[in-house]
Amino acid sequence: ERRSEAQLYFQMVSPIPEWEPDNEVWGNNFPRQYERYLKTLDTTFASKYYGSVMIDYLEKYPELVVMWAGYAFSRDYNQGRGHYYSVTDVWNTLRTAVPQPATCWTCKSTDVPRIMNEVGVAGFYNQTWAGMGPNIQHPIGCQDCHDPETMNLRITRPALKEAFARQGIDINDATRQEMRSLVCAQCHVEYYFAEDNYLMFPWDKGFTADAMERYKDSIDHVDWVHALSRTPMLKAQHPDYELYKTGIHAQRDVSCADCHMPYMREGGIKFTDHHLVSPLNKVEKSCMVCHREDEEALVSRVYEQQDRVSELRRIAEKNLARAHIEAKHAWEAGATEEEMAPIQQLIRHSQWRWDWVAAANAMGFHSPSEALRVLATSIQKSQEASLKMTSIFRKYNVDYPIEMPDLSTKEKAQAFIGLDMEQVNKEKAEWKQNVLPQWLSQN
Amino acid sequence: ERRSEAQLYFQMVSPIPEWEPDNEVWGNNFPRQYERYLKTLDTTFASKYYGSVMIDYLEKYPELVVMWAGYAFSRDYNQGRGHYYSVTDVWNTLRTAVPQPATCWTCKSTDVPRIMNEVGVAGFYNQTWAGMGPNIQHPIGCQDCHDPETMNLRITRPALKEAFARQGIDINDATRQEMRSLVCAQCHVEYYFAEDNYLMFPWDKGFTADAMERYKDSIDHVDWVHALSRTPMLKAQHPDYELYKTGIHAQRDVSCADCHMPYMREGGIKFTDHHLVSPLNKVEKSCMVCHREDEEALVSRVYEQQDRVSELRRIAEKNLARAHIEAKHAWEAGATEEEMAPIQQLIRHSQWRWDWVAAANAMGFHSPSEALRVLATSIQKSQEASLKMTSIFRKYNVDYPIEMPDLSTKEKAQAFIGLDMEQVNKEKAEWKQNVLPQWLSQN
Amino acid sequence: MYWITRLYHFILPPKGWRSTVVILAGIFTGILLLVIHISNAASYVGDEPETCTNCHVMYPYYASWSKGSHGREATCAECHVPQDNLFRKYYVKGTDGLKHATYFTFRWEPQVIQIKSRGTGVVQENCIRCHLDMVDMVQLVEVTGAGAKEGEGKLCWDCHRETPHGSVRSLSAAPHALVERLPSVMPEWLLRLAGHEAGRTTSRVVEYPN
Ligand code: HEC
Ligand code: HEC
Ligand code: HEC
Ligand code: HEC
Ligand code: HEC
Ligand code: HEC
Ligand code: HEC
Ligand code: HEC
Ligand code: HEC
Ligand code: HEC
Ligand code: HEC
Ligand code: HEC
Ligand code: HEC
Ligand code: HEC
Ligand SMILES: [Ca+2]
Ligand SMILES: [Ca+2]
Repeated sequence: ERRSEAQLYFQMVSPIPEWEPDNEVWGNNFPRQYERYLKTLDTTFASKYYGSVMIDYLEKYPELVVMWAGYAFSRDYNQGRGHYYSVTDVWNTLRTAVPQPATCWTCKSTDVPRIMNEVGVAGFYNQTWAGMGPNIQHPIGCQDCHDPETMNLRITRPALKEAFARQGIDINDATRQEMRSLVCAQCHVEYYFAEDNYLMFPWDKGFTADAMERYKDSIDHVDWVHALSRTPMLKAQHPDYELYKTGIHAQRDVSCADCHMPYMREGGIKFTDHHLVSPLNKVEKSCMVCHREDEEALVSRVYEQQDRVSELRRIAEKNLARAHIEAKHAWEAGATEEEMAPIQQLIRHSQWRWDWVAAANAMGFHSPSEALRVLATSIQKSQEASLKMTSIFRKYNVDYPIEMPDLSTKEKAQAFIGLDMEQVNKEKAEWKQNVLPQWLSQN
Repeated sequence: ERRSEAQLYFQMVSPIPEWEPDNEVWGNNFPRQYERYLKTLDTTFASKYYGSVMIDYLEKYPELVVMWAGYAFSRDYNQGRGHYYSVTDVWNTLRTAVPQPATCWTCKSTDVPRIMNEVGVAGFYNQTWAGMGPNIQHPIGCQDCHDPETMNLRITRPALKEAFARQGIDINDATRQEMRSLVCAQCHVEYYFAEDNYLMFPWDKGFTADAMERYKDSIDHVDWVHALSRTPMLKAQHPDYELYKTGIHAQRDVSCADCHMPYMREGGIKFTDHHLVSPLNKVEKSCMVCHREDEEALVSRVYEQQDRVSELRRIAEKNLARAHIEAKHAWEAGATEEEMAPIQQLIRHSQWRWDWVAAANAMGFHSPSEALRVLATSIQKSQEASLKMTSIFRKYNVDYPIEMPDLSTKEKAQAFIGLDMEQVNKEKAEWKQNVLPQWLSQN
Repeated sequence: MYWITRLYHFILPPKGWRSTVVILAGIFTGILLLVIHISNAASYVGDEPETCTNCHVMYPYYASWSKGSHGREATCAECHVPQDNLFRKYYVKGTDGLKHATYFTFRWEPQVIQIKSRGTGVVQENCIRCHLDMVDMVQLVEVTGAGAKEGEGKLCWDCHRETPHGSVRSLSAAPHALVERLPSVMPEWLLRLAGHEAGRTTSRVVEYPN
């Protein structure tokens, strides 16, 4: 067959077994990609808002602690790092000191497809995080995005396929350019746990913040009940793909890989840069292929857009912390469920919309005007909630305005919501000393 | 030398006298440009939000009537039409049924430079609108933007030159590409009347909504006192140039003329299209030269951005109408000036920011993310005003929420603020019958 | 004659060094010749677009050019080399050629090659040269590369952004790195006989047992 010529390039030094989780094995065949992939270990790059450095979000925006009172996120939430750290960071986070399902591992390791193949998809999800722990040894890598035989991109996480299937779309029909974003959409998307911790993407009514809000309302989904405002809350998680879809780059068919994995050349060989990182770390290879401006002009435009989003984001956060605290006082004064219901609905939607932008990476750059629109509606809703509560304070004779606590640091905010961080940290340290080493010795 | 070749083309059939206001005289020399200029007479084109058709803004957004209570804008405010109508529309508008200064004519006619040359700049501004009326015969045209001898672009309106001079910039140093926007910035800018109705652009602290707000606060500028909320208000007028300056197109040196006056071709000759109109009327010549997308994709992106801005704009308008009406009730209940001052400050800034986007043409397209940011801060401020007022209602024992009047049509809104439109319309009709014909016969 | 002798003695190295210098000079000349040879610098003297593709880094530009209307009407040199007088033509050609060759040989080329300011001026001149009839009536005719940098008008390709190289450009802009494997032309039963899973290669999704 003549076609096999095209595959010559991929003649492997040593064929890769199906389900191979070890990146090094793949790397033997593709040293260039592997070498760049290893760069995700580097944590030195920092841009204005992102980068590979650790950023403690709760320290940076202490209002978040109040906004997540009663939820594990109030303990610990960091800006993501490189793919190489995916498993380590899940071990480290204080969010896994509360019981979690195995579903948490879905987006963190090349071991996942292998295990899913062994125990089935539902069989994977309905185990516990701790029970699955020992099987998870490798960080995100080749297996997650590639077919080991052809090296074609392929989808290994069923949630994505299922979400499209529910809309009548067969993901097998995706074009090659679409695949260059869809492999990311396996993980960089908003998700929720359905029955038996089955992983689901809430896209059945559409991709926008408004549509997902309608969807989650329609199934009465509740991620947790807020400890202060008693609101049945929603948590949004990294809707990177969804926000990107509303932006001009997606509309012009620019894929995630075009910016985050630009082609590079070494000698006569072109290959895809597998150092997945902020494009501001490689503006020349990434943006300048399409934009003939100098690096400075491009970066400053990114920052300008991000600054706008950041301004609104901060307004929304202050509004929301205030609304939760006011609601606490309203309850304490004797407000009824009926009185609070419309207020809670506003808080729920406001925080969802804020989170939809805040949890998405890139501070709105992936679609500045949609990010700003959604944040503006968040601002409107939380203030409307505060406005409605004034009638309650009046009725129950509570002094207004409510005095706000000092939320200037993470520690103060955590003390305010009554989190015993010493205890939490101690437990984690013990776990790391006693349990983690056993997991590590399994393989 | 190539230069002289270029100038060859400009050998005029009949030389144009300095200060020539009549476009037809210029047109004898430049039939292509003149012919296209005459197209601004056409009022058939309509896009989703703009176009050359008349749009009665008060009918479309009746809240505006309440927001402008006590100000002539509450009588009549239309979407602008082609340059050819500039004088006609000033005759027609009900806003000129109240006494206005001659300054109003500054941006409306090619007669202005001629008269300014005769009576001086201050001498022009400090006459009355009606007194100057008979001298104003020609709509906007060639004289406003061109030097009759060389046909080079030139600035004929002193306010622009003076505004730059105050920042230490000599507008004579402007580059050619800048001139292709600056000729528009003579008129498509935010302005105010200083002492003796001297025309000024409020740019001394910067071009953004925030900077101009600071500037106007610093000089205690007040356009009118609101009839309901008694707020010392600001009116923003078409800051097209300023908003555009914050957008990506300006940053990439795309000028107003590039989009609104694209080159067109007649046989082998290229010339500038002088049919100044929405670019959506000529996407192919305007946008598509730079953007190789199909027309549909481009137009739908414009609408998508405009829809976002429109959504926030409507929220801001509803908030503002509510805040003014609430303030009216607060006053009536006995609120003190001291209590109301911070609320009025919020209303003043909120409406300024709304207006800064709403009065600018293009529904934010000239800089979508800046438009959205500014609108979001408008929303926040008007709601904060409402929030503060609840304490006043509580103190003075006023029922809350305040019941809102029916503002579903312009007529209902005008009736609510107590405008006797019948009388206003009658006066205008009389003036048109008695005074206008005299003006017309002067020349 | 005297001066020639003086010069000869001046450049002549001291006695003990002569053989070393001769060898070193030989090495340098050799390297230089090698560089010239590898880079095919000599071909720069001609005007054929094909000579530009001596260097694979020029492929994307060649490809984009050849597919556009200019591919039929204008050669690389007609845009990138001055056409007003012979001296300037060969001066620019020579210096550019040597520079490109050096960059190429030492692999200094950036991922995204960008035209330099002198080159910009040359191309702008050439656009106007060919299209003078069309742009004669508008101010465009006065725009120069240096002027445009100062804001004195826009370059032709600020608007005609796709002319002639397209708007997406980099050394890898025409990637052949990963050629997707097409469905096999062999009948399915034959594949199955040979132990292949039918349709396997077109599947984009992993199916798990459930
Ligand atoms: C037009 C180019 C572009 C496209 C397309 C794009 N991004 Fe980004 N991305 C950026 C920029 C710019 C940033 C901001 C980086 C910064 O601030 O340092 C960013 C940031 C990120 C970050 C955070 C990076 C960090 O340093 O922590 C993630 C994660 C991310 N993008 C994922 C995605 C995903 C997933 C897609 C596709 C669904 C995508 N991006 C599409 C340009 C792009
Ligand atoms: C299997 C799940 C998964 C897939 C597939 C995936 N990501 Fe990620 N990505 C993650 C996780 C998890 C992290 C955070 C790791 C951490 O912080 O420990 C991350 C982090 C990142 C970061 C931040 C890096 C930094 O330096 O801060 C970028 C950028 C990114 N991903 C882009 C992409 C793009 C682009 C794709 C597709 C080409 C993609 N990812 C595919 C799960 C995934
Ligand atoms: C649908 C895929 C998906 C699932 C399911 C998922 N994550 Fe992630 N996770 C990601 C991606 C993508 C990132 C990187 C982007 C970011 O940080 O926003 C990430 C980042 C992280 C990080 C590093 C940054 C931080 O927030 O501190 C931790 C820790 C983490 N996840 C833990 C968890 C836990 C615990 C669960 C289960 C409750 C979970 N993940 C479930 C996709 C997922
Ligand atoms: C987060 C997703 C992701 C991960 C993880 C990943 N790749 Fe890739 N890989 C891609 C994408 C996207 C492409 C571009 C495919 C295309 O354009 O069709 C690619 C292309 C390739 C190619 C084709 C040649 C090229 O450079 O374009 C090879 C070989 C390859 N990857 C090897 C690897 C190896 C080895 C690993 C592990 C070290 C790995 N990949 C991990 C997403 C990934
Ligand atoms: C594969 C091509 C491609 C890549 C890579 C790319 N862009 Fe773009 N970019 C576009 C297109 C297409 C548009 C839409 C405008 C147009 O049609 O010219 C655009 C629009 C923009 C805009 C205008 C929109 C706005 O928000 O103001 C900015 C800024 C921008 N890109 C910055 C970047 C940055 C920064 C990067 C790198 C992180 C990048 N682009 C990478 C193709 C690309
Ligand atoms: C990138 C192209 C672009 C640039 C540059 C630009 N505009 Fe526009 N302009 C538009 C578009 C698109 C619209 C919206 C038209 C519509 O909705 O029908 C518009 C609308 C307008 C309108 C209202 C048109 C109508 O139909 O009533 C005016 C007035 C206007 N622009 C003036 C200006 C001025 C003055 C400048 C420079 C300071 C400028 N524009 C720069 C594209 C542009
Ligand atoms: C001398 C003042 C003046 C100058 C100079 C001027 N305009 Fe206008 N422009 C106006 C006025 C006044 C109107 C509204 C006329 C009316 O509605 O009667 C207008 C209307 C417009 C419209 C709306 C047309 C429509 O069909 O609705 C556009 C577009 C426009 N101008 C663009 C420009 C651009 C671009 C420039 C510069 C190249 C420019 N203008 C220069 C005063 C000016
Ligand atoms: C600095 C220049 C400038 C001054 C001064 C100015 N205008 Fe205008 N006017 C414009 C421009 C530009 C437009 C078109 C854009 C728009 O409608 O937003 C316009 C549009 C108009 C229109 C048509 C649209 C409408 O609003 O109904 C009327 C009528 C008008 N002006 C009346 C006046 C009056 C009365 C005054 C004095 C109080 C005045 N103008 C002062 C620049 C100016
Ligand atoms: C609102 C501003 C404005 C008005 C009014 C105006 N022009 Fe122009 N004109 C321009 C601009 C902008 C250019 C482009 C100049 C440049 O690029 O340097 C131009 C260019 C020209 C040129 C040069 C050739 C070309 O087509 O580019 C001629 C001739 C000309 N105009 C004639 C006229 C005539 C005749 C009238 C009256 C019927 C007129 N102009 C009214 C703004 C205007
Ligand atoms: C400000 C934008 C702009 C600049 C700068 C510009 N052009 Fe154009 N050009 C246009 C537009 C718009 C058209 C389409 C006119 C039409 O189709 O009616 C065009 C058309 C043309 C055409 C005819 C195209 C065809 O499809 O037949 C040629 C040739 C041309 N330009 C050459 C040039 C040259 C040479 C320069 C530089 C000297 C230049 N242009 C600079 C905007 C520009
Ligand atoms: C003279 C060239 C030029 C003209 C004419 C032009 N644009 Fe642009 N446009 C640009 C540049 C440059 C960018 C910035 C992105 C980039 O670098 O490619 C841009 C960006 C954009 C974007 C992305 C920003 C966003 O808000 O999403 C859109 C959409 C757009 N243009 C639409 C239009 C439309 C519609 C028109 C016509 C009314 C138009 N453009 C006319 C050059 C132009
Ligand atoms: C010896 C290999 C080689 C050949 C042959 C070659 N180029 Fe290049 N060219 C390069 C390299 C390497 C660069 C990048 C240099 C840089 O970035 O300054 C380059 C850059 C350029 C540039 C942009 C940089 C500038 O100086 O403005 C142009 C234009 C160009 N080449 C045109 C041509 C043309 C036309 C030909 C054929 C006559 C040609 N090249 C033949 C290697 C070559
Ligand atoms: C019609 C005129 C024209 C022809 C013919 C032409 N070029 Fe270009 N070339 C340009 C222009 C214009 C640019 C500048 C593009 C920019 O800066 O956006 C350019 C830029 C380049 C660059 C620098 C890369 C860049 O994007 O700045 C290279 C390399 C180049 N050309 C090589 C070639 C080669 C090789 C050929 C022939 C195969 C060729 N060109 C034919 C007009 C031309
Ligand atoms: C050697 C002469 C020559 C030079 C130099 C030249 N052109 Fe052309 N150009 C032509 C010819 C001949 C055509 C007609 C081609 C056709 O109709 O297929 C053309 C067509 C065009 C067109 C219309 C078709 C298209 O491809 O978009 C544009 C626009 C254009 N040229 C712009 C430019 C620009 C910009 C430059 C400089 C970067 C330039 N030309 C340099 C000869 C030239
Ligand atoms: Ca990061
Ligand atoms: Ca209009």
